[in-house]
Amino acid sequence: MDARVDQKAVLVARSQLSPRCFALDLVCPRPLPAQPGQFVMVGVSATSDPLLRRPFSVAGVMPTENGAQFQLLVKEVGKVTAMLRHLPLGSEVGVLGPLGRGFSLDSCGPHPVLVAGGIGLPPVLFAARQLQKQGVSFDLFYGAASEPELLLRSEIQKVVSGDAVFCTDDGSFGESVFVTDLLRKRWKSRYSHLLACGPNPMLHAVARLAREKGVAAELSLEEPMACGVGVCLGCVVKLADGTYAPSCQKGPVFRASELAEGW
Amino acid sequence: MDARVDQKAVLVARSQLSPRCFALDLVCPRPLPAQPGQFVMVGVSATSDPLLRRPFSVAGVMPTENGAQFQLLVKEVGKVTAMLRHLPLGSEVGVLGPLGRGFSLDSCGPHPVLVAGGIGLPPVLFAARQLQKQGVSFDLFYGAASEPELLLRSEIQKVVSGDAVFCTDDGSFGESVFVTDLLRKRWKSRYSHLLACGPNPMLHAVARLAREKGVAAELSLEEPMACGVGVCLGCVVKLADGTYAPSCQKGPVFRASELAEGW
Amino acid sequence: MVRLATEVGSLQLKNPILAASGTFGYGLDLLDFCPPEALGAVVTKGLSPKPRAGNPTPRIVETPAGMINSIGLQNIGVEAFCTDVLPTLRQRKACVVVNVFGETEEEYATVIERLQREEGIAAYELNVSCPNVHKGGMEFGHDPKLLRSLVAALRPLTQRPLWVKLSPNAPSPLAVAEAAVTAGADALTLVNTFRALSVNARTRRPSIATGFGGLSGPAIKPLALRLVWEVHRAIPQAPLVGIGGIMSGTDAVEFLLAGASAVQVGTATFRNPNACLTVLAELEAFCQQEGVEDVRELVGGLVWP
Amino acid sequence: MVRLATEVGSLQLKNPILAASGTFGYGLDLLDFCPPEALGAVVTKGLSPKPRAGNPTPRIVETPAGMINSIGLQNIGVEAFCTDVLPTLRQRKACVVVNVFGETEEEYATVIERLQREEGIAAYELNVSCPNVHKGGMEFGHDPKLLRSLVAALRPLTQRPLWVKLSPNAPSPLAVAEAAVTAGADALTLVNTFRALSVNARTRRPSIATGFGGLSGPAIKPLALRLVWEVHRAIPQAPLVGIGGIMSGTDAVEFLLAGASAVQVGTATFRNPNACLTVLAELEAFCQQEGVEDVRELVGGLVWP
Ligand SMILES: Cc1cc2nc3c(=O)[nH]c(=O)nc-3n(C[C@H](O)[C@H](O)[C@H](O)COP(=O)(O)OP(=O)(O)OC[C@H]3O[C@@H](n4cnc5c(N)ncnc54)[C@H](O)[C@@H]3O)c2cc1C
Ligand SMILES: Cc1cc2nc3c(=O)[nH]c(=O)nc-3n(C[C@H](O)[C@H](O)[C@H](O)COP(=O)(O)OP(=O)(O)OC[C@H]3O[C@@H](n4cnc5c(N)ncnc54)[C@H](O)[C@@H]3O)c2cc1C
Ligand SMILES: Cc1cc2nc3c(=O)[nH]c(=O)nc-3n(C[C@H](O)[C@H](O)[C@H](O)COP(=O)(O)O)c2cc1C
Ligand SMILES: Cc1cc2nc3c(=O)[nH]c(=O)nc-3n(C[C@H](O)[C@H](O)[C@H](O)COP(=O)(O)O)c2cc1C
Ligand code: FES
Ligand code: FES
Repeated sequence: MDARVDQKAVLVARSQLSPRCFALDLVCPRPLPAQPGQFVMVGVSATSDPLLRRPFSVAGVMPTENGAQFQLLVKEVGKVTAMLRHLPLGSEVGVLGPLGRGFSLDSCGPHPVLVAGGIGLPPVLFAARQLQKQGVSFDLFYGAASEPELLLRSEIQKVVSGDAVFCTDDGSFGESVFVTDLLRKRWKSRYSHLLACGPNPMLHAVARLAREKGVAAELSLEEPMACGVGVCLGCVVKLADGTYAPSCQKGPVFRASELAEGW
Repeated sequence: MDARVDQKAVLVARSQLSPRCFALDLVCPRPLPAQPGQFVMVGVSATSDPLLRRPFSVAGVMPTENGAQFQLLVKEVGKVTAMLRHLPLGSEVGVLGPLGRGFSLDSCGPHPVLVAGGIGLPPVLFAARQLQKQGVSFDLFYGAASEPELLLRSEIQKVVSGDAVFCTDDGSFGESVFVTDLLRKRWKSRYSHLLACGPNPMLHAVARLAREKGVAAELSLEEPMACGVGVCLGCVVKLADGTYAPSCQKGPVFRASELAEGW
Repeated sequence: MVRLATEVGSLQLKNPILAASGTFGYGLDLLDFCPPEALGAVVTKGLSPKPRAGNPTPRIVETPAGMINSIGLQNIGVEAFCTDVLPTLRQRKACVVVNVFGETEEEYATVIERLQREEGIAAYELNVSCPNVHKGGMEFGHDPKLLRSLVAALRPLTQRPLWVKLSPNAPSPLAVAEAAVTAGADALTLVNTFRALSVNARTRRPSIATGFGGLSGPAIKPLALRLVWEVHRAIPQAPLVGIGGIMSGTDAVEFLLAGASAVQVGTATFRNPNACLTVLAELEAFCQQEGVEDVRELVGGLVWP
Repeated sequence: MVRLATEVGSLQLKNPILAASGTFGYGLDLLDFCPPEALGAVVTKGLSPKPRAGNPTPRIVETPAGMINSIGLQNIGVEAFCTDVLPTLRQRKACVVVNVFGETEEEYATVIERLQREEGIAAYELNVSCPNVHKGGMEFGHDPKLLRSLVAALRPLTQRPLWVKLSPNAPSPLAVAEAAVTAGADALTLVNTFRALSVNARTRRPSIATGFGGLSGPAIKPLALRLVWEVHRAIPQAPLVGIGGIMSGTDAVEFLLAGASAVQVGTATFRNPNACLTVLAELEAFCQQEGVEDVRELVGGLVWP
């Protein structure tokens, strides 16, 4: 909690990855000790519209002399993501983080499997990068609507020590199948843990599969957020005990077993 | 009226003229046949804050092949002017214009005198540029709070065929006097017409002086505007007949004699 | 092909996008950006029996995502409108809704009686909700009894549709809406501006000359939308015209879903003189994308939890 | 040196900037950005006798220059607050205003009675204006009679200042304000959020699960400021705490000029976790620039036309 800071980051590079997705490289003057699954709140506006910051998972981070360089993968869906797409290089954005609770990579056993759906890739990619560094072997399943939306394929290939399996809803790359169905088909008994991020229906399927297989699953959820720091209670997720927990603070990564049925 | 268009202009150059004032050069794809005293409504925002465009007098314009290059002189006083100051070169801004009624340079006699106060300079400078082109001889009085706020002095010297007289409130350049008092002191009987733009107290003094001297005065007024095209009735000025006229349409340049006492 | 034609009560409109009163002059000021005949209708600036000078200046100030105005119903008067403006509107075949304002019941009647002698007026919109005049307007719009009597008195004067434009500042907008409908209004326009205050911290004075003014623009959209839905739920048979902060086609769709049969675009025109046409184009594009073949399918389609 | 200390009725505050209820947790969540003891006071999230789960999700949506929320008063309950939170607040010498919520008169009383057993509480703020709960709250805040009886019933329970936080959605906010003061309230907090609706055009559903929610943020500033001034003019002797869309020091000054003795910063904290401190620093800078030696000079200083 004390590691979080609010600072200005400078946009140093942007690359378009698909018609609607792009990668941003940002440099900030102070450290950003983010763990895979943690996120930052990004503010792009000096005026009151847009009013609130937006949450983005950190996709990777490298310490610099005093600060850090980090990456975000962004899909353009509305106001702020459109602004991020057009922001000139050299611009400053407000970055508050790292925030929340990430994946517990230290307790994910000998051969975890990672699952990403659509723009759920960033935290999964960061986890993959980290596991590679830690020398843990793992597989990665990644599904998207269609081929162009399968981002950073060659980079993913390089990072994944085990199998990297791609699929698309429309079959334009890999099998034409939902990623969770593919995972079920290709399930290996040595999978020790499941880490996932993606749209809610996918995460529900992941949770079901993990339960069936008796493997713990960690899910990175995306709820609309106002503050990102636990004070607005806008981003809550229903837990198994019936209470609502702020996903910005207790999540965004939850163990599937913590969550209420259908959460 | 038919000449006005709404188009995107590209910011091609900016130069800081004083701590709070700067010049913008903009290029637009369609013609902008502005006359001195006319203005444009500039929109810098894709979101609803800032909501409205802001009026700026055209300080000069040059036709290009199909469109135009034009200049604005801007003082940073609030939200939009701050955004204009920091807008990266190459950015697009919305420009609606030319709007309103400018100075009647064709009927200002053999030796008009021009008066500018503070950021009232732009329309006066444009008028000066035009009169120079037309070969009309004229004097120009220009007052500002202090030396740094006297913008573009050497350019003004070059443009003015007759005397260019500068003064400042604090005496840091030229005489320490209000520009209207200086004009009264140096009044020449051959002055055939008076053109002025500046803060309201200055314009009131100008109007008094012109009446005393029996010379027609044209004043460029600055009222807050919402639409700039005569439909909101927000920018009205009280006329001698007691009615309110939209200054964006019937002005911003009014003959002093048209205006109500103290308007 | 999306069918855009719609109706507000018995009045057929070629599309559901109207220019709002007070933001489009008398319909002819923006011919080069937005010809009135391209719209569902144009609603004129509020007209009174005699010309009105309006309020002292400053009259407007911007606020976050909004603006406050206190124009005070400056207008050329009904006679000049009939003589100088209406013939051109008629010739252009614009659908004209006249916004009517009076300080007394009689003044409203005077305006309508004068307009009854003219062809080419599609409907009257009674402005009983202007927060910027001392007499008339707001009084009627705040008090169900007064409003009922006003509408009942005007009703016999015309066969043309009578719309009543409601005030969001009324103690009970619902009671006022019901009163208007009961007394014979054909449709309700919701909403006029919200009473508001902006202060200049340095001068320690209100930013506009009259102190209070009316807030419009995107800032009020969530409040206007709420009122439209509340009135639609309470009086589902009353045709509604939605207004408040509409800047885009999606905004228009939201008002239609909340129960409006048509919408008006106000402050947006100040930002873009062709805003009405942009909203219309975006509305059509939205319908195309979403497979809405007839824009009337949207009306009242909000699925309440 | 600007004197920033002020008072709300009899309560002394080290400065006029307070963190608003529901936007600052229980005061300890943002220690790294804004320690509670640096502020005039922190107002806690609304506390009820028992923990409340709050409303289903989605609970929030952004609107132009604002946001709508429907949290539904999720809170840990008064007991957990006393045990787990209050001791630390006390130790830090924070000035603590507890926002109190109940579904019935008895529930309000239960919360206050429990809190009376604790040291280190500066005042109570009765939340009678939450638009997001079905029972309690709004009912009291809309009906002068109910409110008078509520305040009168709670008044004997405590010597501590009782603030009443008013609803801008009341048919007559003025009548409610008068009722609260007459019944013994020490100060009025104006305002809570405005009932609002946001619609998702594609799903045809409200953007938040409960349908309606409460609008906050800069969008409402001109409306909140208007209400503060109206109440101040009508009941000049009533100490007011101003709130609604305050993002900057100048915004705070505007509320002070309109008659507030202190102000609360709400939604701004979501945008910047240290917003309260920024507002405070800007307020001080403003006073310095304008030669205001004592911030209390500003209170009610609006010059009305
Ligand atoms: C912990 C967390 C991590 C995230 N990481 C990433 C990431 O790495 N890359 C990425 O591209 N996106 C990520 N998101 C989603 C991202 O925050 C939203 O896409 C963004 O807030 C949209 O902002 P906008 O202004 O562009 O859209 P808006 O104009 O605010 O909204 C556009 C549309 O998006 C929907 N929307 C808004 N917020 C969310 C949300 N939080 N989740 C789903 N839909 C939403 C709205 O309902 C609306 O339909 C993450 C979200 C969370 C909570
Ligand atoms: C016809 C016309 C021509 C103009 N030409 C120029 C020009 O060439 N160069 C230039 O720098 N400025 C010019 N102005 C003034 C310019 O429009 C304002 O400075 C600008 O609108 C301020 O916008 P903002 O968002 O920066 O300030 P805001 O944040 O909107 O306001 C900041 C402060 O400026 C005040 N203000 C706002 N609008 C005006 C206004 N119209 N006049 C005076 N004060 C205002 C506000 O009350 C506030 O105190 C002109 C105005 C008019 C009407
Ligand atoms: C400058 C201005 C003038 C207005 N004049 C009138 C008027 O004469 N009659 C009327 O009924 N409404 C008038 N209105 C209200 C608008 O028609 C509309 O109800 C309101 O602005 C809300 O819509 P918007 O947010 O789209 O602007 C005026 C609004 C503005 C901003
Ligand atoms: C997410 C959220 C939760 C809130 N919870 C409470 C609450 O528990 N009790 C209360 O009295 N007001 C609550 N409010 C209202 C605020 O305290 C404040 O009155 C309102 O947001 C307007 O101020 P602002 O525009 O500065 O946010 C809440 C507001 C928000 C946005
Ligand atoms: S986003 Fe505010 S509590 Fe999580
Ligand atoms: S600015 Fe709208 S009428 Fe002049």
